[in-house]
Amino acid sequence: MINLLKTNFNAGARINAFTKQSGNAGAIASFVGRVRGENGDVDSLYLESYPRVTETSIQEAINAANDRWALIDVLIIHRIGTIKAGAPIVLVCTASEHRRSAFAACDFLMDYLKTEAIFWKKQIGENTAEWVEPRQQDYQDQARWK
Amino acid sequence: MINLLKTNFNAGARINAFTKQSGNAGAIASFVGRVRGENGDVDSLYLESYPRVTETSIQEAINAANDRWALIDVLIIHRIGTIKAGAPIVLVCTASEHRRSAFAACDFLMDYLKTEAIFWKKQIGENTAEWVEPRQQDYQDQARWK
Amino acid sequence: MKIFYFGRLSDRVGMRQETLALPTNIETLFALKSWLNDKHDLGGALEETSIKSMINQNLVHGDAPLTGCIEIGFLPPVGGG
Amino acid sequence: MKIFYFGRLSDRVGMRQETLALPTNIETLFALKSWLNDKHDLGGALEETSIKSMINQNLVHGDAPLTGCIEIGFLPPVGGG
Repeated sequence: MINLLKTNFNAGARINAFTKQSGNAGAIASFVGRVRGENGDVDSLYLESYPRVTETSIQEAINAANDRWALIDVLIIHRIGTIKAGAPIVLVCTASEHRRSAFAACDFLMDYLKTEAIFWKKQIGENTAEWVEPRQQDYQDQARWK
Repeated sequence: MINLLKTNFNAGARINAFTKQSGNAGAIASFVGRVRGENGDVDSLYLESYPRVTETSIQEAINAANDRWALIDVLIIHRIGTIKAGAPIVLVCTASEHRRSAFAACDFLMDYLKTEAIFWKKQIGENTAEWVEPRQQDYQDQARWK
Repeated sequence: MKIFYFGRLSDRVGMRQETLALPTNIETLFALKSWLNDKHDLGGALEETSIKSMINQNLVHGDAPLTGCIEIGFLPPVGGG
Repeated sequence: MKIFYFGRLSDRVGMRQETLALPTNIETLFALKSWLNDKHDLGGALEETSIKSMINQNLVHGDAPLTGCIEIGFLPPVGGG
């Protein structure tokens, strides 16, 4: 399931619901990404999506993960709009029978979200506001799966 | 922090508390392992530890993870005693600035817990009760880190 | 026709979307980009090679006719989530 | 002296722990194992090479004196969490 949300979400409650719903999965991997304040330089992020197009592209990444690993279920929650420093921006949960698949798919989907997912990101500080692009490290991480 | 618990725990609530407490970590990876019912063959697991010795050995694994990756915080919760099929048996949470370290350390610690941690495990079914040892796959996973 | 400007393009154009009736002589994507460039004084921002275009939410490579086009998106490089 | 039998050893011995006063002639780990083997009729279960021993919660390799020993643990291969 994919959820693009304009408001904060409760990561733990979502992970519990996902776990409950994923029946007999023995392994649930999850990742929570939070907006880093960068020592006070960043007050918030503004995240823009292209409605429907962004969801479709994320679904394609989920399909690719399903082709590659034996997954029981996948959940991606991503914030859009204004997200304050310290707040969760993304949650990826993957469920599988054994843990190797869940870990790999969660890692893979995060790399996708950080480089190819259709989001535009503005870092907003006290006196600054600039559109930012992925770090070099994000591209390197993503290249591991090719 | 290490918690060996004789009663069920709420994984989501623990992940939220961990996230809150890990201050400016941008990345929180977690893993929840549940007792698999194996299509009705397993009703519960009985897990035995060696009090203090088990905790000490897990702490050594956490120290090894801290030596290897830049981690902000680590939490390991592990059930002991009787755990019913479907219930969570383990939670590992790792927090770091960027996600690569959190993912790797979480994966590493799970491999440790599944092969070297000092637990004895009995699978209990309707008419059976047998002590079990790690799967071959668990040893292969663990060998990745040597 | 609905036109979306994403990310830094929205700052450049001064709006995130607009609905326009195109002059009849604007029949292709490249012609549209050039017309919008003049209209909004964009200094070639839409024509940068890093800008991707979607017609009716499908990615277009190179030029393309605008027949049947009801929505265009101009996408600068994505920023990651 | 406190003795712990873990995992399948506890089923074999029929208890998880016991507190024993050792005969004065039992001065080493190997002697203790042999004595417990006879006492509980274990068929060599404690002497299997896969069984690890901890004296005062420290792993012991091979034989070792029992001087100062207040706790012994016999550990079959761990089962994973």
